[in-house]
Amino acid sequence: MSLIKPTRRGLLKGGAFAGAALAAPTFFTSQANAYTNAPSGGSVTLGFNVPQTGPYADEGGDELRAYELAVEHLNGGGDGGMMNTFSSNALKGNGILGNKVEYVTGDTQTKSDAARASAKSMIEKDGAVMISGGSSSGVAIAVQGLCQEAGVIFMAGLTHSNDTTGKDKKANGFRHFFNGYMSAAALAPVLEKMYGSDRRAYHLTADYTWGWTQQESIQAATEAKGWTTVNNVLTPLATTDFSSYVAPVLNSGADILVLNHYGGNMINSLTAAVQFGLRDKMVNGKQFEIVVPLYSRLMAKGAGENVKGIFGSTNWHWSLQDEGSKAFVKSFGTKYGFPPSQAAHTVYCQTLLYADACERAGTHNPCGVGEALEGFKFSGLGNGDVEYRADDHQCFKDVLVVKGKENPTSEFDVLEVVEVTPRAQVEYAPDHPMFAGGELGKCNPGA
Amino acid sequence: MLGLNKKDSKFLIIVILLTLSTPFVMQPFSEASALSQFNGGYPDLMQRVAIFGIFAIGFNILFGLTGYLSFGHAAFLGVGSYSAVWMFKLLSMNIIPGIVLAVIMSGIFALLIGYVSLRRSGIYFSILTLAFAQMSYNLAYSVLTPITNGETGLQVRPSDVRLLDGANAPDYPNLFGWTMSTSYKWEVWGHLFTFNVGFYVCAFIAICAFYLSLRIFRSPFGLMLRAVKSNQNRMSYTGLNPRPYTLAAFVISGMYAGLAGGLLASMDPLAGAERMQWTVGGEVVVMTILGGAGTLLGPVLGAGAIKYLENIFSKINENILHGWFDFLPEGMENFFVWLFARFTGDGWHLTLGLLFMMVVIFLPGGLMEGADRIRKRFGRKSDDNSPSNPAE
Amino acid sequence: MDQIILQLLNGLDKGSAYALIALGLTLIFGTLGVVNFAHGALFMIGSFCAVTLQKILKISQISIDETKVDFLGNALKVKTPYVEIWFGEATGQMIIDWSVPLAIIFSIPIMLFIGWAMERGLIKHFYNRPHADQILVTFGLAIVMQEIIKQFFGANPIPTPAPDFFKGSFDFGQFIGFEVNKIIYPYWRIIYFIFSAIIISGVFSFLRFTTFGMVVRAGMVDRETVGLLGINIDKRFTIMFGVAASVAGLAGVMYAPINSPNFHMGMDFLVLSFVVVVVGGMGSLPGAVLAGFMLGILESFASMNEIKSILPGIDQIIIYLVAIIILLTRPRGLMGKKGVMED
Amino acid sequence: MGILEVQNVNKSFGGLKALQNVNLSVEEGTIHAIIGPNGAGKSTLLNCFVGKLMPDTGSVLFNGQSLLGKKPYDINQMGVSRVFQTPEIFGDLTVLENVLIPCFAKRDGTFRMHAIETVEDEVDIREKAEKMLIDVDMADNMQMTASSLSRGDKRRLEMAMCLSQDPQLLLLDEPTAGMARADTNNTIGLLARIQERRHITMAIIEHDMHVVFSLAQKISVLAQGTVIVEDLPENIKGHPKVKEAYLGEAAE
Repeated sequence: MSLIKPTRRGLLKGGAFAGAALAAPTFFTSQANAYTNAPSGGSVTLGFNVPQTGPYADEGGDELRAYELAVEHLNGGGDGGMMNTFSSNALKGNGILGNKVEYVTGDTQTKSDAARASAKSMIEKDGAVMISGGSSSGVAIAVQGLCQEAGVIFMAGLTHSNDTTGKDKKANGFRHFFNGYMSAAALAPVLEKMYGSDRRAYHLTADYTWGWTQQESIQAATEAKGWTTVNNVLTPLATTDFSSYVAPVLNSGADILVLNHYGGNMINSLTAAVQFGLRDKMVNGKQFEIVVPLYSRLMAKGAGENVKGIFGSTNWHWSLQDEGSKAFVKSFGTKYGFPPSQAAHTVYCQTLLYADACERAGTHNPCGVGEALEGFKFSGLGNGDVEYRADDHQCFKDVLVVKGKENPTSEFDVLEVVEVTPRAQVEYAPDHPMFAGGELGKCNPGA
Repeated sequence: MLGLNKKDSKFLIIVILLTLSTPFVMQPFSEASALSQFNGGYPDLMQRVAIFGIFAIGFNILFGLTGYLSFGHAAFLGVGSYSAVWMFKLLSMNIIPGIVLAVIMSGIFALLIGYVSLRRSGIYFSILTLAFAQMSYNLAYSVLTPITNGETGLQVRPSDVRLLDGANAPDYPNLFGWTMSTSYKWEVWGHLFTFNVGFYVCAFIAICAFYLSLRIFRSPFGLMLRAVKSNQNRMSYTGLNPRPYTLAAFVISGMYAGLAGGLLASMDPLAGAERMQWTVGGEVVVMTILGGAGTLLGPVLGAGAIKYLENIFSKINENILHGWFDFLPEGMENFFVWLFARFTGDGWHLTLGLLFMMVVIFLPGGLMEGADRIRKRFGRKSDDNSPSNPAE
Repeated sequence: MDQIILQLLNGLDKGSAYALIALGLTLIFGTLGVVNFAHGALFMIGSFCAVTLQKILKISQISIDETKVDFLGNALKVKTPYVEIWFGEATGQMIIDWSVPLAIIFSIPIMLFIGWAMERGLIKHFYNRPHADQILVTFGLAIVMQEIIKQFFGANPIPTPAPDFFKGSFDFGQFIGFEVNKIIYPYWRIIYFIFSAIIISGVFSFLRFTTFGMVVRAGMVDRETVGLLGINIDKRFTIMFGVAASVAGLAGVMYAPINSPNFHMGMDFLVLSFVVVVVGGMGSLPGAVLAGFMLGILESFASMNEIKSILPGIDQIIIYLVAIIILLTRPRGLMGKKGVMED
Repeated sequence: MGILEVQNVNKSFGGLKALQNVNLSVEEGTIHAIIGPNGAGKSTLLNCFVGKLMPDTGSVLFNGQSLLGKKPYDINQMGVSRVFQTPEIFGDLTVLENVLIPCFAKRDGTFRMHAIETVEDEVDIREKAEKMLIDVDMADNMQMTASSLSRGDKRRLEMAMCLSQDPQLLLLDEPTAGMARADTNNTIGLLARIQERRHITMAIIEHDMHVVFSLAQKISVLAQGTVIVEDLPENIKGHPKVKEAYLGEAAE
């Protein structure tokens, strides 16, 4: 196992530190540098801010593993993973811009407050020049706002809300993960194909921003295919027993149930829906079906057999057979003994993309890095041909439509890929009404 | 000094000196040493310690003096934060209007909630406050999103109105142009000390808050509050109406919470609904009891301890542990890394839980009792001749 | 009409979980006078008894299947549970399938032991301490318990399905004369309700009809006098703590198929169960049960679309709103006694 | 007309009639004892004076003003203080603070925010409290925590607290209950001294005949919720009705 030494403020490690220490005490302000936390002394510090406590701790743990792997690869360790398949050849395995990559970790607790505190400590104490991670949109948007103010780059982790690159987009923030609109755009044609165009859908939606944007997207996309929406019921985030929301569905005249839930909510609502035997019923002369628009394999596992045959979308899945995915699964699986999740994949890509952008820009300056990322087209990272759109810093790539596997061969074999929806089909205009209202602003180097 | 007797004046001066020297106190280790991981002298943590110190000082006025255990003070923290951010959005990025409104709004909320909740006592009161706080949290997270921006939290945007700010006003919270995030760093002998404007604003307000609480503790009003805790029946039959006293204490502590909320938003202009969750209200209970309920300085120590643990322990990952135990043979290194990893990083909650249990079991009076015991042990020689206190 | 009956069933079902937890909490409070914030954690540990048993039953022999490959392209390791090897495939699968009901037997001694250990090791020292100290120490204990579970089982929920036999749902509407599919209700949830009714009546009859129970009840009213009669009430109270822990544990075991267990499910129930207990009146067993069912039913009704369309977000706050209204109109909850926990 | 006039007071709990047409008049400046066997309704009656219980019918007048429906603290502010059967003091506070509180209450009324002034600066109040404690021979214990006092000292402290308010009427609920003979005599001495110096009107509920006949200037005998006799002490001793009430109790 390759070890990276504990992180110090890079600032103090080099010769500048020795000089300052010997000389008389000097005052200087943070404005002395060209940008916040400019690395010096041969190392650069990245901050990985993931949930380590609370309900999303396992996803956070998987993200952390992927970050460790990415750092190892960047520093030239291991088998190089997706660095070998990445279309850009700027990365050489000698760190970033010759600086050895070090990292610090923190706990977001899946609370925007705690996440910001943790990110701040990385920026202020540890001198992190980039923050990445997160497992919910609320946290991602909060930390993105902070990074904009502090003048560091934010490479979002798992965040699916339209708002992250919609009305809350920021010049210093970049999202590789897909979003609610893309989920809907990819899912709707498959659903139409499978279940027909004359369907009546009942939505159960988590009562917070992510749930609303997701529901809005799905409703629009399915109605465009001829479906009608019978009802949309908002469920409190704290709900653990969804029986009272699921029970009325059967008599509402709907023949499809859409669960706009994530994580624990998704597991519990899906379990309740299956328990009520909804999928065994015939309504309007059709088989009753359930749809879970955003799947996470780690979470789907918690629902056990209930996911079988249920459609949803995902950003990436380990069973993909392109070279990039295969290389990533191999190096992750060899190191940890199990395949990576989509959260692990997206943060690994984000770390590589950041490093690559630094190399191409020749600086860690957020403005330079941002410029290098904007409009950057690449492939070989497991999602086909991808582009970081300059207008909103959203990555556009193929989206996977998946369904719960009927006959899993192992405990990781929960989902099967039904269709890889091509990028063109999920793209939208930057001023699409679901994403309107925000402005990117100007990049902030902090100094 | 300032209407305090000699002993209290000395106490206040010590507290002021301690607060002002926080950048040194919390940064004891050299940057190059392996222990620098335990340095906490960076702006955000120092600000948080001061702010949660204010929160706990205020909570102590209610809980420490009257014995009424409120689980709902998080609601006032949240109200304070939302009010402050709305002021930043509507009026000015100067923190003064934000903080003033935060204190006023939380005072109004505390008056309403307190008026209803204080009709009951004991655990019935606790559950009433808890219910109010959870209702506020649930609504702020969902239905009230137009006001609170729900899950994401209320943020300032470049497009905000900000009536009072001119074209050249800073875009970040400031005090008459002095931005809260401005820091001055001082490197000396391998140490790095950070002097942050925001921290000193918090520290100044915290000292004022502490001074006010000191005055309340020493005042007839404080005496009446202690009487409420001791024997409400006797109080009634002594011609005193306990209800307005407790309500006043509730409102004062609610305003302290609002002040803390306003300051949180001033240091970092975002107000999240999580601030209203009962766990945050529980956190301040823990801080107060951990430090020593009813003591003046205890709650501040408790706040410091919890925030330090939260921010420092959660950042110690296995990688860092491997660095520490590098000198050991492979097998032992892995064992120690495994062992320590249970309590740090994603295991920091376990450390927190064990800490509560230890303190409550062995130090019922909180950290202040621990400090007292240590002082007694080391101070025995000099105190041997002095007559012992009959009350003990 | 059918919707109302449906929500009534939901309410009874939710209520039975609330009532069971509140019952255990009240037993502890009524006998020992201790506010146990770790009670939710006991419920959680009950659920994890089911998970553990399932894991034990699934301990497998690993054989290599050369014809298939795993995700890394190596030969697939096939796991065959030992129970399937020992008892034959069909019987073995059936045993695994029935792991949740089996866990009931498995969990009782474990929960009794945990309850006994908790009382003797920790709670005993807190009888004369302020309630705030009791709350804090048991809250600390709850965090420690859930973190330990997290270290062993991870943070994600673990599916623990009910036996196949109970899958599907019962057409209750047809049974009472409605159209087909109007009111259907899952078998397992019906069983949960019946199970909790049995436990609740079991606890009540234990307290009412056995000598042991009568002594305990007398001790709840006046501990000193019972002590003066030469009866070792402390020992009985310790046993009652174990019983209360078992009630919470059983509630947890049976709840595992309804919601996949995770390490923080205890905290989710903690606040709620305290609200239930306080609404019922501290120290009143019938009050706890009554309040549990009442809040369960009200919560279900509040989530009806018809009601949500008039009062949006009412389902977010209904429990707390009801608690506030009840506490303001009935100072000591529904059936509380005077002077209990008022200082 | 007496300082305390009780007219036709009735109080029942469920079916039980605790008080029936009670009439009582306490003369200003006297010590008035209310005696009676257990369960005669003495404590119920006392609770009707201080606002803890509301009589079903009848009136309780203090200086001509009705006490009914008033809160205990308002009644106290009118000049009625009460000493409890088991001393009710502020156990967590020091002895001096225990006496300071009634002094503040006397000066400032039921509620007043003195959040910024310090107790130390309230020289007048402190002097008054200290003087009061010297009066009851507790000057040495001023800085002790009240809960650590002996039972007799607690009782004396409670009396000091009540007296520091200069009440017009002092209600005492079995002031010597559970006391040893020596302590009882001390208490009798204390009460007699107070009466002599301050001429405070007192109403005493008492079991101990020794106390009653040492102190009382007038005695009301309560039995089964009614006042059967109200007379001077010397007339009570041999009164047939009193004998009957007490013997009747013994015979049951």
